[in-house]
Amino acid sequence: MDLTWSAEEERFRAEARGWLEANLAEWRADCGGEPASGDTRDGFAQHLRWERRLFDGSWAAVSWPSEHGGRGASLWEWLLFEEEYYRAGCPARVTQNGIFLLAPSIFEFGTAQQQAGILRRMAAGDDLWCQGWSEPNAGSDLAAVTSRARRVDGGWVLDGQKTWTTRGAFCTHLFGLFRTDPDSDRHRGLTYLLVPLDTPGVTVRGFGRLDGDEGFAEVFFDGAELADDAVPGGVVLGETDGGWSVAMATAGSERGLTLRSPGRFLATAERVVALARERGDAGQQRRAATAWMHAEAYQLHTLATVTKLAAGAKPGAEASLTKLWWSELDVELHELALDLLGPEAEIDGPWSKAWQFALAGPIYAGTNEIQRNIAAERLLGLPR
Amino acid sequence: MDLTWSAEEERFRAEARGWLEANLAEWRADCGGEPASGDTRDGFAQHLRWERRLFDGSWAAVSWPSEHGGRGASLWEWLLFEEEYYRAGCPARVTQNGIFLLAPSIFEFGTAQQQAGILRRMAAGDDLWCQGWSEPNAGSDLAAVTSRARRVDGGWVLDGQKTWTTRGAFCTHLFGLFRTDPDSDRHRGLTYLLVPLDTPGVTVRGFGRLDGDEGFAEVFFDGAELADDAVPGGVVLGETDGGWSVAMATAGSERGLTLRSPGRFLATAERVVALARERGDAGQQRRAATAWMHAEAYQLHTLATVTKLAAGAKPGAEASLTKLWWSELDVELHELALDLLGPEAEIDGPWSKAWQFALAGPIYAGTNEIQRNIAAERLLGLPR
Amino acid sequence: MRFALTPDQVAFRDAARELLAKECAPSVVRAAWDAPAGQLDRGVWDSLDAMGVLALLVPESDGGLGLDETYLVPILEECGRAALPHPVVETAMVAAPLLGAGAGMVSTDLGGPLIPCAADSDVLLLRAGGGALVAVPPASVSLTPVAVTDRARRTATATATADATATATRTNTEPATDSRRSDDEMSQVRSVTAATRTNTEPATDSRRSDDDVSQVRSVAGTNSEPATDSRRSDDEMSQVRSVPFTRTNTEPATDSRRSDDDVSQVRSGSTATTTNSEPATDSRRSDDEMSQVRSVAGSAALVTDDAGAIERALDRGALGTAALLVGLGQAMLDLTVGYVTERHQFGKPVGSFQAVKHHLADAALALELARPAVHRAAWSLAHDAATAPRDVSMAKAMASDAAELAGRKALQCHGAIGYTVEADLHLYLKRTWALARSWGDSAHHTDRVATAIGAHSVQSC
Amino acid sequence: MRFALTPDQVAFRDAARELLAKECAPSVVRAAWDAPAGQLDRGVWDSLDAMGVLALLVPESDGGLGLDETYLVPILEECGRAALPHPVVETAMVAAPLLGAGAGMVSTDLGGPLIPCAADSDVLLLRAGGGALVAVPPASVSLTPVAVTDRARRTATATATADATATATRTNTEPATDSRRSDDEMSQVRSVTAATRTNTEPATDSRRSDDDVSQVRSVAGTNSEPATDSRRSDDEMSQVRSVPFTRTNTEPATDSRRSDDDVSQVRSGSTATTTNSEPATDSRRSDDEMSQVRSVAGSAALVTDDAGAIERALDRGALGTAALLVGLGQAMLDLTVGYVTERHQFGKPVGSFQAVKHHLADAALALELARPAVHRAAWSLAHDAATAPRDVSMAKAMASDAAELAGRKALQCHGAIGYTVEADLHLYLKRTWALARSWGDSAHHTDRVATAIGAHSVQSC
Repeated sequence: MDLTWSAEEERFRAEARGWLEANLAEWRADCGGEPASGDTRDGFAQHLRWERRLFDGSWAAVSWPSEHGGRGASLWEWLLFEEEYYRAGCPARVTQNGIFLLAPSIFEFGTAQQQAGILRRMAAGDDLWCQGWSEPNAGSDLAAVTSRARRVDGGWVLDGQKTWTTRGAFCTHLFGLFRTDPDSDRHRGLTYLLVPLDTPGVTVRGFGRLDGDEGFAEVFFDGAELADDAVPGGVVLGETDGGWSVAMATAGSERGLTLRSPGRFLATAERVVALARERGDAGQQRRAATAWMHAEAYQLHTLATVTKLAAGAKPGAEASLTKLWWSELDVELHELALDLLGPEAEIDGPWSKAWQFALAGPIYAGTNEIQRNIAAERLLGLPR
Repeated sequence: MDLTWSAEEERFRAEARGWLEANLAEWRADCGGEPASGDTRDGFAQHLRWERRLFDGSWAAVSWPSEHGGRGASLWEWLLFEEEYYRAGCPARVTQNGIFLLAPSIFEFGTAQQQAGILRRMAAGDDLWCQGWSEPNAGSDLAAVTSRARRVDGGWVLDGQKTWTTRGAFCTHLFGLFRTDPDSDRHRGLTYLLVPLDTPGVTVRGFGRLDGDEGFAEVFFDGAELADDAVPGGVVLGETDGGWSVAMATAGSERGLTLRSPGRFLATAERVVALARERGDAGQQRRAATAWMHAEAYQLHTLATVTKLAAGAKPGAEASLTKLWWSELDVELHELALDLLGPEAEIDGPWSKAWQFALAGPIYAGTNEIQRNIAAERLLGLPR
Repeated sequence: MRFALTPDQVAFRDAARELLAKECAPSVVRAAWDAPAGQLDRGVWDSLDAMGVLALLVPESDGGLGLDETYLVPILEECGRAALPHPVVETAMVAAPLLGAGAGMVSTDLGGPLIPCAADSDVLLLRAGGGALVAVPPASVSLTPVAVTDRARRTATATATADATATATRTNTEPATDSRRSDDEMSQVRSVTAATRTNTEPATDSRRSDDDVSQVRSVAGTNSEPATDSRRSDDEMSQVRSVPFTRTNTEPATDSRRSDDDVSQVRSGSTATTTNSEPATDSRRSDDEMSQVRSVAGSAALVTDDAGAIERALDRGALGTAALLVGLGQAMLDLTVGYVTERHQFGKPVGSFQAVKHHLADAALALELARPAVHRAAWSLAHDAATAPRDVSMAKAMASDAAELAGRKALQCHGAIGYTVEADLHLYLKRTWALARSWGDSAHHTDRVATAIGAHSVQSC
Repeated sequence: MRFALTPDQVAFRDAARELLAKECAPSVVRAAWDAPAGQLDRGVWDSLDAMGVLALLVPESDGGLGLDETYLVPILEECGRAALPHPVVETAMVAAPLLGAGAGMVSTDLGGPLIPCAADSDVLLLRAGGGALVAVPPASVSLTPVAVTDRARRTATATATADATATATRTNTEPATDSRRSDDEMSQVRSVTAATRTNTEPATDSRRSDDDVSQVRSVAGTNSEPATDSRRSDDEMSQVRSVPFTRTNTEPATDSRRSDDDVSQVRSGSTATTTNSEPATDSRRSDDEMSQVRSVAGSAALVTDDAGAIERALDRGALGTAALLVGLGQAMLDLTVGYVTERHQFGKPVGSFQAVKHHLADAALALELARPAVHRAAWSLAHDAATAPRDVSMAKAMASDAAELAGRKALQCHGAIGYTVEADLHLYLKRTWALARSWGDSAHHTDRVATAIGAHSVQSC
């Protein structure tokens, strides 16, 4: 057991901190005031400029190999980077669904051509990827997907509808599951497709999330003709009719380590503690310490997980526990912040906005009800 | 809306208060020190003397007609009596399972002969009734009862086992469900029988509850021959093979108004508030106020319920909500008390004992998981 | 003892429910979100006025219904259930007993610094400060476009002129010998209100006559103490809005618990008066007192500097808000029950999953037990019970908790569909968040109960 | 950075687990409930001693293993999992670093006024009071039959003679010039311990030699301050036991939060020293200091009056208890998983109901996140990190909460079967309740974290 960072890791941290502070200040100045939410059309454009800065500094995807735009950082360095990123107050990543959800699957299932053609453009923000899992009748029950892709010469014809597609209205590409075997049901006969949103027959309609931002989209496919080479290396990720296992790998990323690093919550916890010091009563200060401990425990748990991964272990069903913890921690932190603000909480400021975002945590990436089922069945071995 | 008590009700309250204070003091003096728990053999005997005092003063079952040993009190007066009973610090009723669980069914389903022969002796503590619902494999799932009664000339032959029978080792009679139609399953073919525990072939074994008191018993039936006239008016309550509906009426009482009157929790809340004032921090004092409000809300909710019952309404599935509320309130109150006592809480004193008893609340009378199902299905109309 | 609504109270409540179901569908609430200032559809508001709801607490002799809180509170529950986008608590529960009938639409900062009101232009503003309540008539009130989470709530502020006048009026050290202003001044206030109302008043208003309108009253200063105005300046407000992470409490409490002082500070500086808890000996003002309150001033005028009256106004606002919250919670529960019954996943209704059942049973339980607390507090206020402040605080604490719980459960059971502005849920949810923390939040009222029941040791009070 | 047990640590823990599984089955825990004083079966205790667990923190040169808390804490988790009915935290975690190897079985009132220990007769007692720690040797310790919820815990008290001697020794105003007692005195203390142990020492003890036994140490007063003994008298204790409803806090805190002063009062009067938080500059005492501590007294003697050493002893006790709690929670979860898989109701395993799954997922989640906090605190103590006190408090708060939650869920999922003394669950449950509130409860440690991370405003500290 060694809970100290090496000199090299500390150097990495210092480099990240310096770069982030300087560039964040420059970007903010560049925006001419408080940047808008990345989930609005104007804000998205501002945030893309931030993403470009990250890419230019090789910070867009630190753990990727340098040929794809990363810097080959270890998982430890990635954690440090994330910690510094949120400590500095950097904005939520508008490219996250590509970088944190799709990319791990591309690394695992993609061909060399796909990797070369997709990853670097993703890191650079040239291609902007949104997730096409959910459908009006396939939310928690992802295997109920009915959007379909019919094989034709040289490509696929897509029909159906995806929805709750985060930032879909601002993105250029979609990754998602389509039923390619018309006689299949549930999780068989699905294919993981990569779809440029400018494919003829694809229509995107943005709509308001809980906080009013146009953060969601519906994507309609009306006989959309998707050519096999619409994406470098081909539009099928993994095997035709074998999309479920690819999707499950992505869903694992979503719940696990990469989507919500501890740094994000440590930074929020520090801010809540400061707010409690400034205006809380003793009960609220105690709640702040509890929330801080929960964030710190998430950090410690992650350090233990990374130790295992670094030793070659595979992430497993523990990811369900992780998802439960960070999503409920996020609600806890922001609920306390709102209680501290009292009647001023309803001003639609950063805390209020973040509270509304936090409320999505127990819903997306598999509802917490589903996660508790998974934890009970796969970790504790309770009967289905 | 009128939230005041009439002069007559106030007179009733004053009479009850005076009688209870005087007699409680006498009984305690009579016990020569702190009475033992009513769930121990010695304590039970002491508590029977208290029960006898109540009966002699016509306070054993205030709402019953006077011919059965009550005083024909209204539901309002019953509430006032309960409030005064617990405010004075009177002990939990060792006769409660007869008076509050069996008696309502006797009033509803019993013949005049049964009523005359059973109720007064019950109120007087001459017959001591315990409940025989649960079996080793029929807990929450009461319809899984397998104890059986075979019809023979002039009576029944009983076989099987009941368990978790509260104070069974000290009682004289048992009421319970037995399968009388051997071809039936689930809730059909069951009969509600009244069984003297000295019937040959019946064996009772007391065992320790969580708090160590011999508060539970197993009751074994090995070809026990129960004569039809073993109980005045006959041993079958309601129809043969029709015991389920009788039992459900009793279960309704158990969850509802009569088992746990608000007075009990108001008194505990006052004691917790005093404890918080004496040794709590601000956070604990806030928790005390919350718990007090929850007790007070239960009182208010009960006043509304009694208003409806007094106007002729029947108690319904709302009883599930009531049971959830008081059982979780009781845990809340005692958990706070233990937190206030801190490291001294583990001394096996009144608070610690009451805490352990409170923990049974979410389990007995239908687990709170079952109650939540009932509330969701019958009150909210959610699909089964 | 009879703890149930009377047939009259039920009839009145049901009439209000029916009216709201017809005239305040979710589409009406949505429209209020987008209405420019002064162009709010006030059909349902005027209907409620016509029904007498807004002046329900005003004596019949003054043009009201002469009823009490046990009638009004169940109606407010219905207003909550409909997410009514108008300041009905501020107007009917808080202002009417102070100002009488016909004051029009009223907003107030008693419930918090935000002074929320609807997007209408003729809003009379009740402001607290320096131990007094002042009224700013509509002509001197402006709406500022502060973004709030629930956009059916807006922020009204007094114009600089009104503030200046208010201060000037209140620094006049001579007590007013005549409590009524001249007819000239009266008609000035009245005309502003009337002019605005002409635009929006629907023909269906069968009750309001010109006579009623002429009863619109504004109020004058009868108090000679100089105002030590502790209200937050606009500058301070904008600072709060832009940097909530870093705002410091400029007057730290000596005790780290939120003390009564602290909270009354939040309530815009009525420090001296809120903690003064002289028991009210009469729940209705005498005619003498009424006429004193109705005296008229220029553009901002003293309503009262009676600590007991301000305390009662705060209690009425808190209780009215508690009633709204119970209604909002019930609406969210009902919406969700409907949704999970329709919505299928994994081949069966979502509502058949035990986890969903238990979530909603919890919400039902909390609401079922909060409602009697709200009704009891209405009775206590109406009968001026000694326990009224405690009972109001219990009602607000329990209603806040129950509605917040119902909201959380409702959103979770809706899943992604609830997490959009296209579903109606958010209209109720955002109102709930705002109201749960207005007029004192759950912690504040719980501490008030703790004091009332003696849970606080002498040292910690 | 590497946050995992080393292979050595794992091997040691697994060996302890195996030993405990063999020698500390639930039947052994049950037997401890009924064992008369002095007749406790100490087979597993002696085996742990033989394995070196009890002297794990003692330097090798002093007959210990010379290892640190990162080795001991995972073993204590296993002791919790087995509900070991012996004072292993008091002995191995608290006393060993102060007294060295071979002190025998130790109990202490540092964790609360109850001085819980096993039902054995040769218990050395560490007591806190007046800013000092004193040791009462077994001959002067008596067991009193105070009923506690977990009857594997007993209450040891010093005999009146010992108390008198302690006071006498400590009121001696001359500093001791020689820190060692005479051989005579030494052998007196030793013989008492040895005589008792002869009865119970199993033949399997392959390690302890007579030499080891001769190292049993008692301690002498080197401090000249008169003791202002603030310990609760026996009279006070019996008052507490008989009338818990009415006990008043005789020294009300000026701040209503449980202050540090308050808690150190609960910890038997080490008021002056607990709040004195001089940072420890060295986590191991120097040999000089050690020999000073080991000096011998008559029947009660000063161990240390160094505030930092007492603070570290409190931290070790709290962390050791946190480790026990995580193990207890895990044991209850495991028991329950087994039970709900076997038990059928409504034609299927109880564990297939979603409500039961979610209860147990919650318990698993809390334990899964508390465990790293406990391991980290072990590392912080072992490395004398500046954050060690904060880390220990975080560990104790989270472990207390997690174990209590696991207990509640376990009991609920067991249903009536768990609500009997015939099922094993209660053995773990009652230990959990006791330990969660010993060595500072969750609220106390949370407040300590709040102070450390700056959540308290200056005014409220």
